[in-house]
Amino acid sequence: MRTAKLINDPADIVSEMLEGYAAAYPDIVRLDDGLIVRTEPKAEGKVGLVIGNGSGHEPAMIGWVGPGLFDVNVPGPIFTAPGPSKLVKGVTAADRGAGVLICVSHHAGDLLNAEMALEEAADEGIDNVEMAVLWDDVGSAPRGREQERRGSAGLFFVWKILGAYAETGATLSECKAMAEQVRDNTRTLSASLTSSAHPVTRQPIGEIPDGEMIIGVGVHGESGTGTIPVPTADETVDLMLEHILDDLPYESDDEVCVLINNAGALTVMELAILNRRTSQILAERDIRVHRSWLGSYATTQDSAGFAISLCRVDEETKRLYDAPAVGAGVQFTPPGDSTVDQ
Amino acid sequence: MRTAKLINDPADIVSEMLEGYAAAYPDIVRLDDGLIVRTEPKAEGKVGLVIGNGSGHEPAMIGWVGPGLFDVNVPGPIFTAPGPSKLVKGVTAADRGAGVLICVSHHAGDLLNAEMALEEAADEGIDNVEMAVLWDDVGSAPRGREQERRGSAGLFFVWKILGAYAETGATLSECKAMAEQVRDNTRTLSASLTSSAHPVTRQPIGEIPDGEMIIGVGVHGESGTGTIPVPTADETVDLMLEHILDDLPYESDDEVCVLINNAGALTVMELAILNRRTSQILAERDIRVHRSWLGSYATTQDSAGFAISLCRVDEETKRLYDAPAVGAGVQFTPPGDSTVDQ
Amino acid sequence: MSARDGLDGEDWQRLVLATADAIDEQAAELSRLDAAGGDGDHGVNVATAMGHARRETTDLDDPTPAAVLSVTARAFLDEMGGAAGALFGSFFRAVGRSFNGHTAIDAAQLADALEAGTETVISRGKAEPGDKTMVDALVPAAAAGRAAAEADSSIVDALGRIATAAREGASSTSTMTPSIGRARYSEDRSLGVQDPGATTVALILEAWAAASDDRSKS
Amino acid sequence: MSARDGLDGEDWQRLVLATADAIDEQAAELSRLDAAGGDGDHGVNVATAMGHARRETTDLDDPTPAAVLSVTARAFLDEMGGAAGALFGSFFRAVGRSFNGHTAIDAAQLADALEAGTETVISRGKAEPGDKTMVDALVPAAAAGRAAAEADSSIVDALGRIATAAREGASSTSTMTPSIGRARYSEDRSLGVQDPGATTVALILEAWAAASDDRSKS
Ligand SMILES: Nc1ncnc2c1ncn2[C@@H]1O[C@H](COP(=O)(O)OP(=O)(O)O)[C@@H](O)[C@H]1O
Ligand SMILES: Nc1ncnc2c1ncn2[C@@H]1O[C@H](COP(=O)(O)OP(=O)(O)O)[C@@H](O)[C@H]1O
Ligand SMILES: [Mg+2]
Ligand SMILES: [Mg+2]
Ligand SMILES: [Mg+2]
Ligand SMILES: [Mg+2]
Repeated sequence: MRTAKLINDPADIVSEMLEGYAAAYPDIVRLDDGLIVRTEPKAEGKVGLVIGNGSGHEPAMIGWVGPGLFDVNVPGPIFTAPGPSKLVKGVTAADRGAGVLICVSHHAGDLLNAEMALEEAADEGIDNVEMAVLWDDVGSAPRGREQERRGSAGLFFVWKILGAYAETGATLSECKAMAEQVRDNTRTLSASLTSSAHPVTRQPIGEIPDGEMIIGVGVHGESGTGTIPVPTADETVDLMLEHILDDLPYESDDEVCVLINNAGALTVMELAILNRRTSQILAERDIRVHRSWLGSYATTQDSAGFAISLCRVDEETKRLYDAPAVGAGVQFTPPGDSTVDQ
Repeated sequence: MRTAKLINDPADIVSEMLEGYAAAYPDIVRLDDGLIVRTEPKAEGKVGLVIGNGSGHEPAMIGWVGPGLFDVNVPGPIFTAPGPSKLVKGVTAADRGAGVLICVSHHAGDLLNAEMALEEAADEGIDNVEMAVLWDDVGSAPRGREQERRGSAGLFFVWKILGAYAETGATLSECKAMAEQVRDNTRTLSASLTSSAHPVTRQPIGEIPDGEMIIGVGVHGESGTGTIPVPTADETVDLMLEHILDDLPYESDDEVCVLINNAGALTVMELAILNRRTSQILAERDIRVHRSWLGSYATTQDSAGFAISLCRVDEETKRLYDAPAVGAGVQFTPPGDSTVDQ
Repeated sequence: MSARDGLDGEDWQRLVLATADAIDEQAAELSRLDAAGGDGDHGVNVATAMGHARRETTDLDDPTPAAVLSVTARAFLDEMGGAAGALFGSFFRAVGRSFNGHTAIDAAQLADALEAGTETVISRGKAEPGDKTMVDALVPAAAAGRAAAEADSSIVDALGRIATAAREGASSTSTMTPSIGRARYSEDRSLGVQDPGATTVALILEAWAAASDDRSKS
Repeated sequence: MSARDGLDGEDWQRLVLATADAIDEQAAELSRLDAAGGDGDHGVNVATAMGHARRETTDLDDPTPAAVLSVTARAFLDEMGGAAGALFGSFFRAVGRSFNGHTAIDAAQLADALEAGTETVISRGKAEPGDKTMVDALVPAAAAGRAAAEADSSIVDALGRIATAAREGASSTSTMTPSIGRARYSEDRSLGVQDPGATTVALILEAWAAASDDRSKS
């Protein structure tokens, strides 16, 4: 595991990252007093979308700000949710006169700070702010206790569909309901072959020896379970997907979107081999795949891990999922809309 | 360094990867007898673009096939260029009646096999095939010996601009000239903090201890120079960019596109911090940045390394660079074309 | 005014500065404790917050006890972040609010404040004693504060007893297994190791006790 | 026909199968040699190619010497790939083309073929003797083949002398430093280690010699 990082003063790690990221994508985002905001603001009269999160998961969520996605990302310190005032600042920046939804990936710090932000906003007379608490990680709590689950890579689907939905002019309560609906159709399970070092302290978070793997890790490297010798890719998918499929459950004739998310240092080669087995199993079970994505969307620094996420979709969510969206870290181009003639 | 990989039989690593990748992006690519080809073929009468390359650099080049990019990718074994017959098969698949350009990232194996493919194509009566030999890595040969340099991450710019150019209906010789023109305006230098293991043999390729870095590595981990203790991000960029800028040289009032390419396991956080300094230095030198990209486009498995690439652009190449393009591994959305209203 | 009568705004400034120094000194140790069961950043996190508190407190135009604590709270809420930042921030904010309107804080007022702070932490964070969190240091500290107030102790004596109770509470966490908050990184490894948040509580209250004591001697 | 008269198509099939077995046995060692100066995959690469050659050769309907070598060439070109695959493939293709029209190969024909193969490798790959490549085994092997032909040796004797020369050539690479082909991964580490490609040449020619000799005894 690499502990040396290409940074300057560890104390400046987040601010310098934000500066460098915004400098790369000026047509998509700008850095405004510690917030990542859309360069072209959303039209007036549409619900603003805000998400706060600990840094260290890039491109999440700095890369998810843009047309069809979030209006504002409020980045906290590494793996640490931002405080309430910064969230309130984000709410103000995202407000286009139709209210603001704060999306909370369910972790203790994110939830606590969002709750406090709502109180603070109320104190400041800002109403029309709601929060949607979102989870998807079947590795973090058993069936029946879904609301104890953590947020992880599968929130990808919520971000995308919600982002498109807000652009349609849906109301604040409709947006919140849509976020929760997508959440309730989403399941994720993660595994990792290595831990990563905290970029500030350079200390390893957890410990996974080469040749071992943990199933059920969290997006900060959290894990309660022990390691197993690295199975084959097919065995790994078989194990994980059974758990995911049985949880919702996903059944024959369901239609799903698939995400194989790279936690950081897995190779695309491995993601593709994992997707091969995933698509085989889904086909065997007569579960149709609407679209699949392989890539690094929410990372745990440079952990060599991945998550399999499924989201059950219907006609409305499919249409929203396929809508164009342009973040610095994720682009959606609608199928068929790819002509390049000049 | 991780040697355990999430794969099945190492002998099937490339074929299973291709299968799993094509299964994820059926609207963009399909797998045809070992080739990755566009699902929607390019219009008749336009020049076909083919690239062969060793696998293991994903998303390069399987992710660079699609509208506005390559027509066919011919993947070889891990880090090993494909043989001549497979290249000829790729040429046939890419042919839309206006000739085919084989792009060769300059490495001994790629060049040799492309030369043999041209001979083989001629033997089979296929004419109107040309090759463009492309290089950019200033770490591989000194100034004045450019044609000895290796191809590396900066070919990103050639692929993108050439891809858009071929869509305009440019002729084969125009396409070849454009590829060489972009090449001659492109410079790259790479560095790495870790080596990676060969995914088939699981043996480390080279050796870089934690806390050390090599400047000048190649896309397979090649390196002639020794390690230095990891400098700060700013020091690293200062060192590398000076070398790059002086080489072309890039001068004040030049306009450039920037790529900070992740060799695999660097974090986006680090890429952004590296880009921060890069954009500062370019601003200091009055070199304008047209667009920047941070991300994993051409990897060396899971090496924690990166490349800085610059490409000097003019009005024509800027317009081509900004044209829309849709690969599974890279999407270009033209600035301003990001409305999501439904 | 002597320490018997209570700690005024300037005293609290001094207490906060002393705390910042104590945290700086122990930051590495706090991170080490956090590495066992958490992500190993607790010392950095608290040092960042206290660094801000140090600057903001010094800059205060009108350093009432409430203002000093409020500024400290903001440093934790805004600069530390996370669950721990929210909880430490809420603690200091409740303490500050409880100080509101008082120019100097005596043992009874301190007891009220510690109780208010502890209650906020528990109601927000949902941890109970025994869950291996900062609550395990706060609860005995608040109880000691109340006992000292009832025994009519001076603020200096009260702080001494509070600090001792917090330290004992923090020590007691080493035999506990965590069961709250962010799912732990490796449960087993934290057995035998003190909870970092509880240890920070003890460090803070010890710094307060020592600094208030210094003042009575000076 | 005896070995004096030359090796026919079935003989060459047997030589190729023997080569495949020899490579399988030595694949790990070849990769180990490659790990010193290269990327450590040479054994896997050659074994993959020879595995295909084994199958394709066995499947041949009309196994002339030229056909067997041509199929072997295709296995290297198509299944091995890279510079080494192109060069080994070109070598076998040139040898096969040189065998064209002959039902059995004698020492003189083999000498012609080895020279043609070696020339192709040099003209394509641009390596010269001393550059630490397969050329350092091929050049002495081809020279030994020519000498044997001029001395009117049997094909079995010729192959014996060719194999010995190739082995000596391969051994000589261990004191060389690489200066051609894909930039090396770590130049220093390959000093004292034989070039893997040259070693493969030696293994192939030794396998041919041994298998042809078996036949003459049977
Ligand atoms: N729900 C909670 N209630 C009380 N204290 C908590 C709670 N969650 C976390 N803590 C405290 O926070 C400390 C960890 O702080 P820190 O390491 O700075 O944050 P993080 O866990 O986000 O890295 C724990 O040792 C514990 O004392
Ligand atoms: N230009 C060249 N001329 C002659 N032989 C070469 C040349 N380039 C490579 N080789 C041979 O190829 C061998 C390496 O083969 P292999 O490891 O299979 O390929 P790669 O280097 O692509 O991993 C070297 O040991 C050398 O003998
Ligand atoms: Mg933390
Ligand atoms: Mg190789
Ligand atoms: Mg921590
Ligand atoms: Mg090799």
